[in-house]
Amino acid sequence: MALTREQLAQRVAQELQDGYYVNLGIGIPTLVANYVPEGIEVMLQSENGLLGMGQFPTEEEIDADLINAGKQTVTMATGASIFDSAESFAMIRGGHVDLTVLGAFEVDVSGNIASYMIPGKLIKGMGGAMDLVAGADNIIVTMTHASKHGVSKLLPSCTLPLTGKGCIKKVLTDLAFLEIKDGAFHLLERAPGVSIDEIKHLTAGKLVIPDDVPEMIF
Amino acid sequence: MALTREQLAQRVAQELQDGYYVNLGIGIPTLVANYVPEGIEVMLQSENGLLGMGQFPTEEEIDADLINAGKQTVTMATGASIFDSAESFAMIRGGHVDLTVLGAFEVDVSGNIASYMIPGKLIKGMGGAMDLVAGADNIIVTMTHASKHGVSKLLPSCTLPLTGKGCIKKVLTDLAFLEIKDGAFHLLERAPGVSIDEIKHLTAGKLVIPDDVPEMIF
Amino acid sequence: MAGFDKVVSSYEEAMAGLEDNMTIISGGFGLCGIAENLITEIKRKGTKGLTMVSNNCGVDDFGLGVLLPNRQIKKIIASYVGENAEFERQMMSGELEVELTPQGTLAEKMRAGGAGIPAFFTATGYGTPVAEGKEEREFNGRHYILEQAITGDFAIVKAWKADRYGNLVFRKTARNFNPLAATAGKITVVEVEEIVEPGELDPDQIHTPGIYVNRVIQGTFEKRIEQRTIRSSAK
Amino acid sequence: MAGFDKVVSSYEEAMAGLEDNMTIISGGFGLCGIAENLITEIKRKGTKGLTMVSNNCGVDDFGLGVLLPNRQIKKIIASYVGENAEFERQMMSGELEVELTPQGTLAEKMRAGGAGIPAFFTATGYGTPVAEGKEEREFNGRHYILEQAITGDFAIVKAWKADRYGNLVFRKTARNFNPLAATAGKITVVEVEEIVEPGELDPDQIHTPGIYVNRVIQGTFEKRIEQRTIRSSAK
Repeated sequence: MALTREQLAQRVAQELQDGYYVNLGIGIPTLVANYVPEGIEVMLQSENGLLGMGQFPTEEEIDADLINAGKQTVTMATGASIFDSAESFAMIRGGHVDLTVLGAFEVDVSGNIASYMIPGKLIKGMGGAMDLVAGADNIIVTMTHASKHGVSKLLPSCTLPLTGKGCIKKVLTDLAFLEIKDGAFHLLERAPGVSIDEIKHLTAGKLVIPDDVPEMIF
Repeated sequence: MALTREQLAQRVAQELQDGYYVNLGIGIPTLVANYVPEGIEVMLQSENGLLGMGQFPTEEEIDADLINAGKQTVTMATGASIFDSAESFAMIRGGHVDLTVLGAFEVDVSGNIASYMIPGKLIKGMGGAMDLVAGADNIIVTMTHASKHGVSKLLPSCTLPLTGKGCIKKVLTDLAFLEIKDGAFHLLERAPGVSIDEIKHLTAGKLVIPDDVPEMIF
Repeated sequence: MAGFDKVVSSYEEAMAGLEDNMTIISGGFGLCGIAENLITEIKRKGTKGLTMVSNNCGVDDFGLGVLLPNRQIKKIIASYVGENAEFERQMMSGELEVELTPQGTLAEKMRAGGAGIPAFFTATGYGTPVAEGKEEREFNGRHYILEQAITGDFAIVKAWKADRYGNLVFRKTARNFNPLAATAGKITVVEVEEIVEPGELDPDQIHTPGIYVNRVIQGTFEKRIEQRTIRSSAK
Repeated sequence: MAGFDKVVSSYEEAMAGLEDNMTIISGGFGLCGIAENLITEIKRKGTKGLTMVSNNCGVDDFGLGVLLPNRQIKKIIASYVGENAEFERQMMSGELEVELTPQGTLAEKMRAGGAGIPAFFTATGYGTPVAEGKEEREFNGRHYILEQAITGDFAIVKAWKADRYGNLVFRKTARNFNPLAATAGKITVVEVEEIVEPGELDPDQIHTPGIYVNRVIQGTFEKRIEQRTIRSSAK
């Protein structure tokens, strides 16, 4: 069975380590915050200028001056700090964030990522995504493995304008967890109940399948 | 008579305008703060990270954490602000300081300035001087016109390593106030009682002398 | 006004000197920390042909979006332009020129503009459409592109408090691009919630020193919220 | 120590991992805002061949100057190196390599190092010995040179207060290079006058966010004054 949005977030959360500073992109990545494992502390960076993002506010706590990068009202966690946008991206570009999680339209075997634009259809802009993928060493891309019509999003070469070149090493889809290296997707884990054949069928880029591909554990 | 240090400071102070942000270098420039004309407010920038430098502290006010760029203990004026060194030089390099006053060993007809190093003799470093001369549009160099031995410091071309190239337009010496333009020193004013011949004699670089060269008024 | 007193009393005075075809740098992220009333004044003035430098362009009826119906904006340099139907229409029809710029690069371009840094290298955008026409160079085996600074004829900034000398303090994430915009305007105009006397702000806690600020005006703000997300009180 | 608690209890622990021939970025301006006890620990350890990046090199018996007698410093990158006889002797004799760097360029190099900007253009130093071997380029008719970022294996920083998460607040002009140094060290060690619990510092007033800080230690400080200038009480 393909992973749900919640399961994607849960699986990403397993990659968190104690003391990690983490930037979570809009959408599925945001849900990761709900699944931080017991005994582990992480601090969330929001690129509009907040380190130590807390949960959503109560009705009484709402403050128009306190939002996250998705423009949602939020709160601050204990030990939070506020800074301007240049400082925020100094952190990101300078490699100080330990883990970045973001979505994508396409990734390819060279570690390229396309996530911000579909020519002629969608031009909302890259926001902070180009800075995030260029600045981080440790990135997990979360996405669906293929379109609703069964068209693979894990490609030999991205077809859409790139957000970043050669910067993605790990991809978590609704079907599998994969590593990108040496010009191929290496299958690390598969979603519970998903067959290797199914993954193979929906992966357009070169896929390396080791002898043992464990199922994800939740 | 050649100007005293105090008179040099006084003459520079006449160039101050209300609302000016001013950076005063170590030595004679520092004295300018004592002669701010009545009815004019200026704010002093100290490049170690203080805008709104006040007078020296009393014995009771002394604070090791509050010094100026000359490493002297100071106080803060009303409305002062503190910032880090990158911000301080952002101000300077970005041209936000209205007037910079600093000393020099030599200046020349091309607006070059040498002030930080005498090879084989003195290597203390440029501190913030290179940033100050590169960042400011409005600079007054204060210096003695010639050495004790009568060797001119206003040259056709600087002989010492440069602090800045083509950046000086105004020079106040103990003998004269001069403008540098079109490859020459243009005599604007002379010190009270100093003859044009004396200035001519002690200026090695090309000197342009207008018909009327008023004496400075104090 | 004598000395360092930068307080002005009308929005007309605040935006005096703004002319057609000028460049304006604007603070704000989404609708958070935007100079609401300065934008309204630009709309009232009807200034045209503007180049706006701003992370976003507001929504249809709020923020910089209000300058779209009368086509006051010729070009916008921004990182994210969603949430705005009229914007999308003008962009698609070619009436509005859009220069998409990565958010961190945009922030750094403003800072560089204010700091006298004409250009800097960044890895952001390497190998993407953003790199087109820009110099590429390797440092220590990584690829970078050269990005140039941005300055504006005006900067419009929203702060929380200012003293009369223009020293500014921002509040929470309404800070965002505002301190950077403040450094990059030839004329920097700041709209605040409260004006205090010089000396009332702690010098150690001033976010933007007054040297960057030309005019200060006190306003009242709607502070519209774009995404009202809440949890129930009983957590 | 779990999570984000960065407090260490000994100077040995604070400087653990420092090895010969490493690069250390140091905060401080003159003797103001220097990590006095971290410097003492480096002296005690006897680490050699160090490259120090610091605006100044202390005086003969205080600040970084204490590392000179045992020749622990191989090279220093600084803007101003006066006030130090042993320093001058080692420099003149060629025992100590000195790379004079303009103060603003030095600050910006540290910031760039921390911010992932490998190089930037500046007008500072154009046409001077500082420009030797560096690329020159014109932007809008002005001349600039290309300067590269600096990073260090360690950064030693002095702050006023820290919380356990490493969020820092500086005091008056003891701030100077410290926030920049803090961003540019692979391991950033901060010595403070007071450690407080997370949540005690106002998030809007933190000068250096904890993400840049690896270790925090509480110290006691001499805070020597270089130029004791006073006016009489009755002004």
